[in-house]
Amino acid sequence: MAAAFLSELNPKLEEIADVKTAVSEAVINAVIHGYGMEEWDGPTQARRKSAWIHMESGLSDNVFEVSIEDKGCGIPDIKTAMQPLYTSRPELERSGMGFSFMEEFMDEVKVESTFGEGTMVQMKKKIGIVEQMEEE
Amino acid sequence: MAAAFLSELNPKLEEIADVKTAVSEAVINAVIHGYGMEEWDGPTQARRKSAWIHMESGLSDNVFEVSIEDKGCGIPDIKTAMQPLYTSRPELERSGMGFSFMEEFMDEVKVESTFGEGTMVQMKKKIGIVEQMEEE
Amino acid sequence: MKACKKNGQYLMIQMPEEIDHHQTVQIRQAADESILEDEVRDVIFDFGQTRMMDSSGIEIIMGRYRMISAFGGQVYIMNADTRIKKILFSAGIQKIAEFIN
Amino acid sequence: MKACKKNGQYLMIQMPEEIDHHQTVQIRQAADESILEDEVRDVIFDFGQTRMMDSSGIEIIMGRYRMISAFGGQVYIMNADTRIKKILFSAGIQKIAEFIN
Ligand SMILES: Nc1ncnc2c1ncn2[C@@H]1O[C@H](COP(=O)(O)OP(=O)(O)O)[C@@H](O)[C@H]1O
Ligand SMILES: Nc1ncnc2c1ncn2[C@@H]1O[C@H](COP(=O)(O)OP(=O)(O)O)[C@@H](O)[C@H]1O
Repeated sequence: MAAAFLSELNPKLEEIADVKTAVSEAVINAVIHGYGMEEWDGPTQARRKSAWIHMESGLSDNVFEVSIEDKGCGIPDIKTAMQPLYTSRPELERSGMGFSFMEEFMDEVKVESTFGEGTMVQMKKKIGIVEQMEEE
Repeated sequence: MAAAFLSELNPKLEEIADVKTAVSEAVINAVIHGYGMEEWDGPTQARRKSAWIHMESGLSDNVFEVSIEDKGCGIPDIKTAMQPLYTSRPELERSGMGFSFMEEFMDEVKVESTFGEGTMVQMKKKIGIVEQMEEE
Repeated sequence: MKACKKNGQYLMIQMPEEIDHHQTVQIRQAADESILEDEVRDVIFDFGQTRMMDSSGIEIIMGRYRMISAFGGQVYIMNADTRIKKILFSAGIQKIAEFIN
Repeated sequence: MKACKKNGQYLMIQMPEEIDHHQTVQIRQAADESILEDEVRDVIFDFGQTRMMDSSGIEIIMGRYRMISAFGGQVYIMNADTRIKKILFSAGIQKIAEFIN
């Protein structure tokens, strides 16, 4: 989805990969941590549970914005959660680098979460800055 | 995003590719037809315009659902638009197969659109049906 | 582009694992340059690595066909798996391209 | 799995173009089977085709390292481009894996 927007702006290939990586981290976090889907034992249980992710992404003024929202378990302590290498699920082979990668690849990352209610990650990145400056 | 959900259900690889294809068609339609971004001449113009896509996807009762919504130009005649090979943009090398692929790969496709206001595509697909039957 | 190899009059295009609009924009640019500058006659699309494809995969084949068929060129499709073949057939690509193996 | 090749004691894992959680689930399964059943000692990850990677790429390397280092095995990383190298370094992978070329 992100790539669809960005490719129209002739961004650097790196920028597309950056955005894809950051979005991928946030979405998989919603699925694995928010809804704990790694534990759903396949279709049988999926029949009894449900999980929704809300994603909004857009472009204005050369800034690509995306927000990823889940109605999962929420994060009790955002500051701890965002520390590099921190993971609440080491048993799942999680690296704890998800938030670090989002911050590394995007210009801005904001996390809002209410424990027991859900999480929203909002990210921004300027795209195609080089061309912009050349044109001015 | 779709793949993140689906991979937790041990679906057939085909099912993931089906969903990815259908979502890819709907998103690129929003970008190209809805917002006409193929004509935005890069970052300069992007600074003056904006484009937003709203995507919601979820899983309940083994059914994967996704909706893709834009606030772009809308479709004047949905019936014509959904015909195989119909495209309003042959000059862009569009195949006119977007809606056909969505219908081929998903179990259900619903399109709502108001000319001048935007378009919403809703799609559903049952996932992992084989396992579900075996388990019963 | 790394994905294009020229062998005499052939242009061989290695298609990516996932073919969507974004990928085809790049392939198209590189392919068209090659077709025009090097006067390539035939184009071979190698789908050996491809697992997912949307309709932009159809577009890129049809577009190249239009460019080269006027000069007697031919489009070939190689190594497409069952799934990709099904997609290509559902769009009628067999009418304009020859499937090899 | 097609992406794994065994050469003597080495397991060579061909990483995909885009590495995300979904892709690594599959690679992990195949790799672990191979490591356990065939008593592979060293693992080589070939990133030659990889253009995009999220943190699941880190996880799969660290996990395999944990499995094989106990038995004296070593993890190697091959053909990573500048971008992928930067990502791997930012997670400290150079401390547990050797970069070849
Ligand atoms: N959407 C979410 N819902 C609930 N918890 C989350 C969510 N996203 C992240 N977390 C928490 O933050 C921690 C750190 O996340 P991250 O840096 O991505 O590392 P990892 O995913 O590898 O654990 C997770 O282990 C989890 O406890
Ligand atoms: N989100 C959208 N907003 C406006 N028009 C659309 C949208 N999606 C599809 N259309 C219209 O429907 C037509 C058919 O779409 P499709 O079957 O996907 O073929 P193609 O994208 O190759 O033109 C498009 O050419 C366009 O006119």
